[in-house]
Amino acid sequence: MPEFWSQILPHPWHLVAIGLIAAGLLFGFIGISTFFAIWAERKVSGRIQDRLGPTRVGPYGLLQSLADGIKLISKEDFAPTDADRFLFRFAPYLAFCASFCGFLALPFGAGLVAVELDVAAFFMLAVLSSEVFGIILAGWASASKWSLFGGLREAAQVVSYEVPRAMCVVVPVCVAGTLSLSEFARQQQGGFWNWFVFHDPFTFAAFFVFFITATASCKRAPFDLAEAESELVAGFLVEYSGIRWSYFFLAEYGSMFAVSGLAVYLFLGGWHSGVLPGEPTDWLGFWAGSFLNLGVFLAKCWMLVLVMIWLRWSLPRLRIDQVMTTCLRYLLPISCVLLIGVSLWQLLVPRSIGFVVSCALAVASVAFTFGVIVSLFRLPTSSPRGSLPGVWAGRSTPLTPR
Amino acid sequence: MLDFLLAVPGRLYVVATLLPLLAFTLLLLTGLMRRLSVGTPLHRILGGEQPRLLGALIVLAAMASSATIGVTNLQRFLADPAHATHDDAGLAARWSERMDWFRLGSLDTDPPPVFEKQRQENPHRKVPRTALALELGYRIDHLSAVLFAMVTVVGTLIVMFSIGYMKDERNAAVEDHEVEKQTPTVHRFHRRGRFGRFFLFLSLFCFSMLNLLIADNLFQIFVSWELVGLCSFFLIGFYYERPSASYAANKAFIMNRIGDAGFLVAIMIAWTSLGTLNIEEMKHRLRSPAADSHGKLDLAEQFVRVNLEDPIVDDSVKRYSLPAVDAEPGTHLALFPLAWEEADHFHGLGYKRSQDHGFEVPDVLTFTSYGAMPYWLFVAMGLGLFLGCVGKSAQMPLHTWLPDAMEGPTPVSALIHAATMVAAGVYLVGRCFALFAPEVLLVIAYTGAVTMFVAATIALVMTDIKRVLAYSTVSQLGLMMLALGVGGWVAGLLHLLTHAFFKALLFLGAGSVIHGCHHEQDLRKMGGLAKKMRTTALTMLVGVLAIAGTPFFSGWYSKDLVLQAALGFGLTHPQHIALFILPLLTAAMTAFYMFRLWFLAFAGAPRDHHVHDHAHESPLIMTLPLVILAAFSIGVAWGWPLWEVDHSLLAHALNHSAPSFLPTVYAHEYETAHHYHLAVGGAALLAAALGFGLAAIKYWKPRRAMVLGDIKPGTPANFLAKKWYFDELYDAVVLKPTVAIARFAGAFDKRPTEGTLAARRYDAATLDGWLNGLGDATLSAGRSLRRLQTGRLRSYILVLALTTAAMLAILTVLKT
Amino acid sequence: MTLSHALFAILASVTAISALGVVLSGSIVRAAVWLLFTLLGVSMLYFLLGAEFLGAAQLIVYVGGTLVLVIFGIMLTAQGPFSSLKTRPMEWVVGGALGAVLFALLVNAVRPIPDLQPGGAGTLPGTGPLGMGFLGIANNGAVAYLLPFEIVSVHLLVVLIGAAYLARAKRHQRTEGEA
Amino acid sequence: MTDLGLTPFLVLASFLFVCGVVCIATKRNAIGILMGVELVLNAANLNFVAFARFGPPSFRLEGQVFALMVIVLAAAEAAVALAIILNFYNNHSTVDVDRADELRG
Repeated sequence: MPEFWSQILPHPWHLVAIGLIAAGLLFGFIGISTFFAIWAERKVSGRIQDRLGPTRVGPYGLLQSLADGIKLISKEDFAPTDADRFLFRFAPYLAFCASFCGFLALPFGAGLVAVELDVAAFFMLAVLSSEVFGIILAGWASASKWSLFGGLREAAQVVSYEVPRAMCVVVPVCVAGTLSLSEFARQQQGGFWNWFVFHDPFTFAAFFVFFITATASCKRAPFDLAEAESELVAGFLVEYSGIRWSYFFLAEYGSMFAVSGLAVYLFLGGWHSGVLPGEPTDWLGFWAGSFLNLGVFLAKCWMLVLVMIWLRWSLPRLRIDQVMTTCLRYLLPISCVLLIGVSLWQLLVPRSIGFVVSCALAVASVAFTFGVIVSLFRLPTSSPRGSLPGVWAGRSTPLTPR
Repeated sequence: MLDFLLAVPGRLYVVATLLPLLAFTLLLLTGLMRRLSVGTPLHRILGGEQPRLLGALIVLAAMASSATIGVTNLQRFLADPAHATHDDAGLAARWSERMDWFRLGSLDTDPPPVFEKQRQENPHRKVPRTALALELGYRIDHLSAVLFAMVTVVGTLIVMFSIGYMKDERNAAVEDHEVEKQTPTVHRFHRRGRFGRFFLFLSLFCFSMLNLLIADNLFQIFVSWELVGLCSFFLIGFYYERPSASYAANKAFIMNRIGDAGFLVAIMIAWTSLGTLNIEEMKHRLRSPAADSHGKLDLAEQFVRVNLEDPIVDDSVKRYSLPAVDAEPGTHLALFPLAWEEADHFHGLGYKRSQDHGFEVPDVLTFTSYGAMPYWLFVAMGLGLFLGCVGKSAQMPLHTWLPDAMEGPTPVSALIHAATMVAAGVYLVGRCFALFAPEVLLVIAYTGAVTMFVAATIALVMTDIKRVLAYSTVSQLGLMMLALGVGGWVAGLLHLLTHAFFKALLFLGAGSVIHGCHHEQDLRKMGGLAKKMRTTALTMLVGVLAIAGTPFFSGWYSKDLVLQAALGFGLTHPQHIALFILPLLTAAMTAFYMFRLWFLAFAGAPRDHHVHDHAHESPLIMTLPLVILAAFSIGVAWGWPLWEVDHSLLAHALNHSAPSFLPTVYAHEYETAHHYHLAVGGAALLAAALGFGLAAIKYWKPRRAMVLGDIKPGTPANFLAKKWYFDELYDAVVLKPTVAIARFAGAFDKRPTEGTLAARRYDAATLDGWLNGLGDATLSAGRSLRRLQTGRLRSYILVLALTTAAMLAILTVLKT
Repeated sequence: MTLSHALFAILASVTAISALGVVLSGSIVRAAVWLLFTLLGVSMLYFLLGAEFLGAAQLIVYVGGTLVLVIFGIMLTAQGPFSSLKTRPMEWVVGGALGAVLFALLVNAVRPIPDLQPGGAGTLPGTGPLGMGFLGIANNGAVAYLLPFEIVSVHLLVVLIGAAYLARAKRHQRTEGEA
Repeated sequence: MTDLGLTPFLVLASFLFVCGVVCIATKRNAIGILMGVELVLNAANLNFVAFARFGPPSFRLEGQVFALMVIVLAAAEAAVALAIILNFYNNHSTVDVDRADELRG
């Protein structure tokens, strides 16, 4: 790629061109991902709540997001009278920019990265943590007490969750000895037992802690205290409407994908499928291999995003004090222990034992996942006609025919 | 991790050093948690108000592992093939490492390219540093390896013994009758048992001592040195409710501080003059190399004294030259480069003195440049180092703390005051032996001799079982110092080792007696205990025989070597013959007071029936260490043939790490010593037999009255019983004047109404008046200046910024 | 005009203008937003200088930590949404003059320093050498920072405890007062 | 044509420093002063890193280490300063530093 552009453009300009193309691609990726993620969110929530979800616009309601977008753009763009106009308008862009910048260092395959940074993991953490500014400023600038509460909560929550999240990132970094995400992927190639999540019990636990903190820092339910429509109406979003409102959603879905991508690199083998040996670009050529890598990486990202959606519609929202307690009294000490544990493991445990443990962990996890999937597809034992399943089984209700 | 440790065998020593620290940290943390969690289940789990045994077991386990590592690694070290081939680089690579703890950049910023080349050829070669760097490092040689094994083994046994001895401390409430005796206002004193605290400090102590042994630089030694002193303070003051104990702890601490001040001065001199604190590098810098590329040097491995050439030609380069052969020695000491610019071809000093043109010292020192320091400063450095050792090893005149330190629990006395802490001083003299000027060595020898003699005389009349042992320790330490001072390096350190074993045995035996007699320490109330405490009596007899110098016991070997060295020195320098007479006298006295102790305690008829009736043998956990130590006391110095003192295996091992210049510098002394060694052995044996005979006559079946009889004032015995009036002397010379000055100064501060009449008059007329005037002046000045202080932060910052701007402006103007 | 010149010009003007914004803006929240851009600009300059780790550290500590704390503090202490403490005109004059003089002097002090050109590789030593330096395992001739590192760690611990204590002391008293 | 050199960075750092000082000297809000301090520290840090890049080889690590220490200490300082400001606010219901002119709270 760089060679191609350097042939047709003089020295500084080919770099500018590459930068512009990368930015465009990333913007497109975020847009399209959000487009489908919103559809998926509505579909999944519908199915979980025993509804159908969107069906009307396009096949399976796939174009629903487009219809929403058109509606949002055509809405009136207004701000409250007391609001700090400039900050009120500015906040959504800030939030979106932060989430967009996170993708700069995220590779999509071998060599498919906008900026190859040696400190990519650290950089992503840093940039994603500044998304909170948009939220706080939005909350403050709206001149509404609900918004301000939302912003304050967000500030407290994000600053607190940043600590265990960063420590959980350090856990696989201890194993890999690098902060470069491409290097992470390179170290996890081959079978899925090479993935860092299965490296030892501590990284295994760290993956889950990281996922919880990542969910919290994307302010997804059950940690969406900044919006909390039942208490704060809609928190920092109260006064927003139209296209600015949708920017916040772009930012939220963008950062969901970004943290999922980070988790995939840190724990789940990056762009490696876990079944095929070696580096696909080596034996398939650059283009075919990269397509395979991109596909595998996106599939893993989508898996994690779907889990986040699943969690959102399954778990009740926590109270703000519970959120803070979870972080400071449980996740923080746990992540400290994990960090110490993984350091000791690296120092003390011989390679052979480590290999056996990681194989055992990998096989057990795969077996467990498989078992869960099988149980999902097993037909439920049908209850007798007219009676209700679950907790209502055997009880008389107004619905049961006498 | 295991690979990392095994890659360099010396690293195991670091592990063994850190294990006691780990135990310390564990105990400290659990103690902290217990304190923080009062009233919760955690508190109950951690033992509640009753101390748990587990902590002691953890410490024991840590120490036992350390001892295992210490002993096995000693074997590995002795079997290292590099000793035979004299492969120093290989030895250094396997048994030493260092890292920067803090570094202020080097004197020259980059190592010269020569070193890079040399390192490419030999990767193990360390780039020498003259940088101002505080380092952490370890270096194992025969001395530290052997001492490490000794300290860990003795430490383990003492920890084991303490588990039995300190049993009372495991109760939730302990009654301390001593407190009631010493402070009349307190009745029925109760406190919580301090079982854990004891082992906490014990393990920290072991860590510091081991760290001191493996350290390769003076700074690290100094840190451990202070830690050792601190632990000793805590342990001596273990029963800190007793005024006597807290007084003794303070005394030990302050006496040691006096010595440490000297040590610190020595470190500062070394830092500024030599640019390094690493002992090996200091040696390299101070002593001439053995040979240069032209052949062996006249001044091989000696201090080279030079004169500053006059007139000074160039400001940035100073020239020094060797004085003529028969002229006065020079005023400066030459400091040699840490490495030669060209390793294959360089000039040392003094190869051909007629053609030698001396050397140049540049303004900025590098690894490869010569240096020079005033000779008196070098002597001061040696004296400072030795002053530190004087404090720690309880030499005259700082010896008074050691007998008072017997206020601590007996195992502590055994650990600190026999095996380890006091050994540190002797060890340091041995380790830094190459850094001492001949004048300093003479001071060391005389200090040791006088200490030895004085302490032995005091021990003759002491009646407290532990104090006899304490003075005996002081005396034996003096003997070691004497040996080192007269060049008997191996002899002194061998005696340090053997003494550690039998003195630990004697102290633990005394502890067993005290434990069996329910904390009765007075020899006059004992007697006839041999029947009741068979094991203790027998093992103590072994210790007594060893210290008295009975043939084939370990003490015999070391003592004979010391006396040989002393005689060799005395005959070579007849003006110093006292250095041989004094130890011979002391040998007789040692035998006398040790047998006196044993006879009084174990032989004869019981003198106090109350004590005798309740006496009992100690449990196995206390007698087992005694038996093991007794075995060591007999055989630790054996070699083959058994009757040849010179063939002790341990002495041979130590001889490996003896400074290499000893045989050349002390050639004549050694020859004389070897020539007369049979005579020395005979004399020593005779002296010991004399001491034993006198003790047997007087104390085997002593008359009751004689033992109990009070010592009359005015007799020599009273003089001895008052410990040569050292405490009184210090009291009169230091303490009283200080207190008087303090009172005098205090009188200034008294208000007219509270002071005495004289103070009032003095005060009102002079000082108070001045002070009030001063106060008024300050007040009025403050009143007028107060307006500047607006209390506004921003105006302050404004002024600050203005000042900065003004200073910058001045700088700019000045520059142009 | 090379690319680095252009990038520096953009970043420097962003940084400088937003620094001016911090000084001049009347509303404290606006000042915080300006400060955000200053910090971002400085962090980008670090990236431009090749100090990637520092740039990221600046982002996570300053932007993600310190500045959020500052805004948090503003929100806790603001009496109304637009409360601002106005600076008097006289102070503006004095401050401005002082700033101008100081800037002139500093630039004058900078002038004699030669305009050094970058030496060596494009990026500065990264995470590895930094960490090794902190652990005291320095290369030959380099400097070890184990002791400063330890001091900073202890300092942080003390600050953590101190800040927690300071922040909770009052609340404690008030509950006592209420009780 | 010469590449980007040291001087522009030093000038920019001086400018940041001056802005910080003026900010400290003019703001009445305690938090504003804190921001001024951050500006000053950033100016110093920029100098450190610039010298690490352009200075002699031994600075390459040192400059970064110092900058890192400053960042860490700045975070600590901000935490303590905020705690103090909150305390002050609890007592006086204001963050005007001109009101903080007594030694006893």
